Amino acid sequence: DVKVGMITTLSGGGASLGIDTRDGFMLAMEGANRDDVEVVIEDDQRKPDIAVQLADKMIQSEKVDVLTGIVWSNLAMAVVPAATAQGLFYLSTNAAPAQLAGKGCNSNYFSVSYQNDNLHEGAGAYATQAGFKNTFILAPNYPAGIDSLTGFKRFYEGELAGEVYTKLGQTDYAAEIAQIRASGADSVFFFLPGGMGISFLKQYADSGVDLPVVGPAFSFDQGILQAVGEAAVGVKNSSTWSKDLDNEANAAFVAAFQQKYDRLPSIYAAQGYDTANLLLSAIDKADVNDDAAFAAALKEADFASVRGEFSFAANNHPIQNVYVREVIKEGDVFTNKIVGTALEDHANAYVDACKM
Amino acid sequence: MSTILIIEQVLNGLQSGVMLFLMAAGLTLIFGVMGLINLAHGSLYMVGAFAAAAVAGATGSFVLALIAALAAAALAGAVIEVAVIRRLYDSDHLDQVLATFALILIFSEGTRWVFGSFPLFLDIPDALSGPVTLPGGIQYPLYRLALIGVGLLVAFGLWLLIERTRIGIQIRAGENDREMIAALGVDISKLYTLVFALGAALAGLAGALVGAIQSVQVGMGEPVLILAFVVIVIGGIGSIKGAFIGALLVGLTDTLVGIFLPEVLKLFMDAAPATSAGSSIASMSIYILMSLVLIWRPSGLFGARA
Amino acid sequence: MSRETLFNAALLLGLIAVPAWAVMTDEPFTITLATRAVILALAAAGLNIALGIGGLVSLGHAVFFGIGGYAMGILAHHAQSYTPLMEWPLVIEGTKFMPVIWLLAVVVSAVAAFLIGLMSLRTTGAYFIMITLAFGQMFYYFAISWSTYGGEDGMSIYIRNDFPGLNTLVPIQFYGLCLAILVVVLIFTARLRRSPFGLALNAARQVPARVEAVGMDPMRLKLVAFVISGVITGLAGALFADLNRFVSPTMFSWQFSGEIMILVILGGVGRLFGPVAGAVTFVALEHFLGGITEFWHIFLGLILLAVVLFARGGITGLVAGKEATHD
Amino acid sequence: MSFLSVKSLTASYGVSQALFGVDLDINPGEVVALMGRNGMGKSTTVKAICRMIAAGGTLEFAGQNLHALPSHKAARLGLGLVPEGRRCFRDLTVAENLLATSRPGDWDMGRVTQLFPRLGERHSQLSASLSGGEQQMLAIGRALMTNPRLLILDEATEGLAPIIRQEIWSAINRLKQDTDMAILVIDKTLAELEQVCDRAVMLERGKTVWSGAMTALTPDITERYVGV
Amino acid sequence: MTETILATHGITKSFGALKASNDISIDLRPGEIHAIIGPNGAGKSTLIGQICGSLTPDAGRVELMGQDVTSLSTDQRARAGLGRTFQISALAMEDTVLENAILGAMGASGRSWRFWSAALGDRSLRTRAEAALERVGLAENVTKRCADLSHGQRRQLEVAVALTLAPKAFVMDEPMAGLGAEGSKNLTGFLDSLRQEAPILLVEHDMDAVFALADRISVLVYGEVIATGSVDQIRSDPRVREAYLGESA
Ligand SMILES: Nc1ncnc2c1ncn2[C@@H]1O[C@H](COP(=O)(O)OP(=O)(O)OP(=O)(O)O)[C@@H](O)[C@H]1O
Ligand SMILES: Nc1ncnc2c1ncn2[C@@H]1O[C@H](COP(=O)(O)OP(=O)(O)OP(=O)(O)O)[C@@H](O)[C@H]1O
Ligand SMILES: [Mg+2]
Ligand SMILES: [Mg+2]
Repeated sequence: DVKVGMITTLSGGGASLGIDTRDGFMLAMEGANRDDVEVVIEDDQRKPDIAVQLADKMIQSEKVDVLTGIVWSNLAMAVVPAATAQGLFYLSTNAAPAQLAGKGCNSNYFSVSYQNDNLHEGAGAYATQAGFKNTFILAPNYPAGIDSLTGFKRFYEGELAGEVYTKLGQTDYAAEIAQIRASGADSVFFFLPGGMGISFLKQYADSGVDLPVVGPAFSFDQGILQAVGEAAVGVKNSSTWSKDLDNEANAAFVAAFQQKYDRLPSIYAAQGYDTANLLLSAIDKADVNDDAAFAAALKEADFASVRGEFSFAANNHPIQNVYVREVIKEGDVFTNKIVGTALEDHANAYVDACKM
Repeated sequence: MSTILIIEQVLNGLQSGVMLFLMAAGLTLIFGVMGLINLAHGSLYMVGAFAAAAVAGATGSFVLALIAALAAAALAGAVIEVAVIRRLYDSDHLDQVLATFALILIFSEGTRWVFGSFPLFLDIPDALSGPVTLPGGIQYPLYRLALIGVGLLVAFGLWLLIERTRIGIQIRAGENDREMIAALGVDISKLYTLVFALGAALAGLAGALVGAIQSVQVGMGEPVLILAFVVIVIGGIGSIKGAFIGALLVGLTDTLVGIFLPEVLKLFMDAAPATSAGSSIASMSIYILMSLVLIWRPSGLFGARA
Repeated sequence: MSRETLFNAALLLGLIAVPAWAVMTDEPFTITLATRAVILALAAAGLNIALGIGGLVSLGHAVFFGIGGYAMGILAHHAQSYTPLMEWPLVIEGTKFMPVIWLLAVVVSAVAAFLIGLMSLRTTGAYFIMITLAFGQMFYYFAISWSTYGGEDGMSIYIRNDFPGLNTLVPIQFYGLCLAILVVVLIFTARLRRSPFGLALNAARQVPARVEAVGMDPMRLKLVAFVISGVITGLAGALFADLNRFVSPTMFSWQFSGEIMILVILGGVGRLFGPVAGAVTFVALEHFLGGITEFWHIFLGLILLAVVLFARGGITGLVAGKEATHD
Repeated sequence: MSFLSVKSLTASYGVSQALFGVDLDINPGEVVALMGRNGMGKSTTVKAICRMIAAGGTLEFAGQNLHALPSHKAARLGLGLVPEGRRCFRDLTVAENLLATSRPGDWDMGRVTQLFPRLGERHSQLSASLSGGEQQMLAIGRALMTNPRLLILDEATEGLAPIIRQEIWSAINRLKQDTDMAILVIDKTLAELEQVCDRAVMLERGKTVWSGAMTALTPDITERYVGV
Repeated sequence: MTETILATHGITKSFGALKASNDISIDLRPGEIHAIIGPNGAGKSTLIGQICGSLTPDAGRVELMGQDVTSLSTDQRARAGLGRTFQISALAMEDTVLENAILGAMGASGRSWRFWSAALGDRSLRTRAEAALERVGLAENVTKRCADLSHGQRRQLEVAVALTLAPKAFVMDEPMAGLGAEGSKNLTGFLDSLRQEAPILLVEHDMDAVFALADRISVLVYGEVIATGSVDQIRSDPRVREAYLGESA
């Protein structure tokens, strides 16, 4: 039997992401309907010290074999190194910081979602394809924000009209929008997760600056699009998944998710769903107690991903497409539609740094 | 950097200051005037925003949404005053801290329970959307100008209430000595319930107004709460004028330091470290401002007491 | 023996009995949980000296907690990556040796507390609350953007640090170490409260003018109390980091300062065992309520509210009666 | 039934009982002195009358049972308190202190500043920075501004210059002549009390031990209960 | 020139437009009680504040035992030998009577920096505190919490705390305020005996006490000393009668 511990954010401000992760994951688990897998779920309240404590609990008391579910990079950094050092498997449903992809990679650690930079790289590639010559880029001043702008610049070939780091948790962007207006930019790239992105988009739409905007999928996810409303329509965003991706697994997933939870799935739900399926595929092939065999089984990625083609690079991070989506309005609901592919079969920049 | 941009940023700073004042106004009333540390003020702000979003979603009317925000927050305020706060005026600040912290937990998770975990939608009314052109060719969102107007009105109204009416005098007297003012014939309990409801309504109003250009989500009140405390402490507790000046100072500092410090630093160092150092310092700037003000004047700019 | 003394003794016995219980019921995690409670109690015991005796309502104690945490994080990080902490003017290597880490935590916390106290103590009441919060926020934002040590992501340490004669990786041993430190600090606090310094500090909280008029400087008394308080909380921070084998800027956050304060208030301000009662209750509530419902914060809130409204003087007050005992 | 009627009044601070049976009556137009050594329960009696602490026994004023009323309602029946230790509202100006609790009637700002010109001169100063005596005048003025029917002066002349004390005593005398305000006075100077009071009530250890006309007060009694 | 214990030289202090102290020079000689009287708001407490260091004079000097203490802080002046009582009792309300007295003893003996031994267990502190309480008549109340004392008892404690300092000079702001007739009488007797230990600068409105005690009286009006002299001189001074005493003398 395999015991899986899910640590994710179920209360407080970031709860919607964790709830989708959990719901996607459990959808696959319940669909498989197996009695040899048990899942325990705990709420990390988005606090690193709580996450560490829960990991300890799951390892010491619940004696789980596999951990998963953490949404945030800083929580992942708190939990993953210690967990893999103790011989557990960690499957990431979302957070995939650079440290864990490069020097800090581990044969027991798999990111099923992406490497954190992927979406930003996709946005950069799209900006280049779209012919933007002078982009204004902004992100919050913290490691993920800095990584995001670095990722964007890796694939963006034009000039920068400006590069700005905002305060983490900032809610008013009047000053930055004024800077954008004055900068002579021809487009804007931003990475502002959660409420920051909602605020930015609403204020941007009301400012009269109508340069094209690009961002990673986070600010255009199903869960928050409704809160942004009209302001988001037409905005291009980069994503590894979309509900209209044309493959069988995805169609089944979207339908099942809607039926069960009566809402559209988000990227977090899709990643949770894929993670569960990957895990199940490996359980069928190898004993979880045999580290090497189980790791090899995981690495085969022998499951039907809702993202279509899916395999693991040498550092256990996905090789997959990064798509460009556009926000549209379908009836009353705001959602995304795929309009192109920014990067094909894309891995990540840290593969070579990983010595496994 | 052009003069126009500098003017525009100063305007942005002032505007964000006025917006801050709107948030701080209710808190000044409750904290400054009634002497109650109300950590749950941010929750009332959230209640206002959620009530507005719910009503706007159902009716499509922004005016109704504002009314709903005022009413819901005032009601919530009155209820918690009668059920909880009233028993805490005589105890020290610390019990108030714990109780209102507990209220935050209840309000936040209660809201999530009722409205779910996803942010809600609340938009600017059509009549106020889009930018207008100011003299000098500055494009400025009309809604933000409207916010400035409302903020100024609230400031003036509150100042009148506290400094110029008998009720204001009684409220302040009650803060000094509740037992004594009651012994002289003033029904201070009822007065305080009213004041608390008024403060809560102002928080709710701020939540609704600001919610239209920000994200209406659980936990939205907490960062605002800290900022509002910073504002009224800089201005001096108990002073409406102080809160107003404090809000403008904080708004200007926050906006201008964030924009200009990286530019200034670029004169001395490379672009990349200048940007990151600049924005690091910028995120601390209002706290640095507050400590400097307090080190210089230990009871704020307009604080009455030493 | 007063009821408070009995209650305190029961609490202490309970903490000593935890490992036995954990072994018996085969719930090793209970020890980790208890360790967390003990370390938080230590942090709160630190604050209790400033808050309970000196009346200094500091909403910035996370500063010291964070400093303790980063002292551990930085030293251990350099030790595990074999890079020196400093090469000039003298070479300083990282270390995994707890006593050295604690020394650093204590010294840096003391310096920080001294400087913050010096600047903050000019203010009183809500102003003091806010200026200490301001310093907390400065440290918080600094830590977030301090990319050398992980910025917002923080730092992971793979193996718990060493203490001579103990295997700290064994939960019981680490727990014992933390509990011993807590007991030492409580004994110190108990003596301090009755000492001339404690008496003077207590009076400086109530009537500074009187204290001045009998020839003592209330400011200096408070500053010393603030430093002692910061040092203890700093030490707790180092232990907390070691418990989690992880440090991050959240240790500096105002929410954390608030949480430490909540522990003190919940347990009973100024009561010797107040911080212990508060921390144990809080950790237990957090642990057990979390299992019941997704919306457990509501119940936590209601319980805290009940404590404020019906138990003046926190849990200790509820159990042991209203007034602090004088003898 | 008297205007103010207090019988077998008891009261405690937490576990320690302070009043064990105080009897006291006042009628309109009467000035009564409440006397006793330090700590005998004079101020506690006053606090009980003003409903500032819970008490047992009979407590009636103007035909109403005071026990049934909260402090502010009791005050509105016409109790005007000048408390021990002044207790001015520190952060209010002199004028604001007077206005905060005023109720309509004969006493208004003009009449109070006429009685205490010093208050007029300082009318926009914060009361916290007033001199001790000025604060005392303010506390009396504040009570008068509520236009009470029973004025209670707890150590109202404490800390005042002799010349001002004389003014206050003569003001009380005038009140007595011109109005039918009842006045309860606690004060330590026997000679001055004798000038204005009709009756005296002596407290010892929280109990009424003597009461009678001021003129019936013999040196014997005062020696026994107040030590002079 | 007679030896002086405490003296002010030309002290001046303004609050805005108000001159609360105007060029005040007074002194206190060994063994004497020097009373300061004057109308309410004349500046008596302001003068005391400047002597004790809680207010800084705009101009002028304060000397204690011939040493200029103008730039010393309140606590330094207390250690230099100034014992004061407050017009409004300043006591640690939550503490017991004994603890309040010990506080004074501690300050006087410089033992506030002890962190380990119990304050109440310190023999010498305790003896000193108890002796002072005994002298003001609070011996029976040593274990009472200060908050449970009546107003008058607090005034007694206020004096006792100053006593524990064994100061070179006492500065008392209305020590009789709030004391009953008997209490005033007792305290008058007590102060009379105290002057042998250290001279007293006494601000008081209780004229019976002042006339019974004072060796010299200074009269302060609108921040200025308008007269200094013996009891008889002051009593018969028409300006003093007009400004302060009224008919009472
Ligand atoms: N707040 C209080 N808490 C507890 N006990 C008190 C309190 N106030 C007064 N007492 C006690 O109650 C008794 C009566 O006090 P009260 O103040 O009524 O005396 P009093 O006659 O007014 O004396 P004084 O002339 O000194 O003002 C005293 O023994 C005192 O110790
Ligand atoms: N901080 C201040 N700001 C403004 N005015 C002040 C301040 N402190 C005192 N005063 C004024 O200075 C004058 C002198 O006050 P002080 O307290 O010295 O009088 P006093 O002689 O002690 O009177 P009393 O006998 O009534 O206690 C008063 O008129 C008072 O209002
Ligand atoms: Mg009394
Ligand atoms: Mg005075």
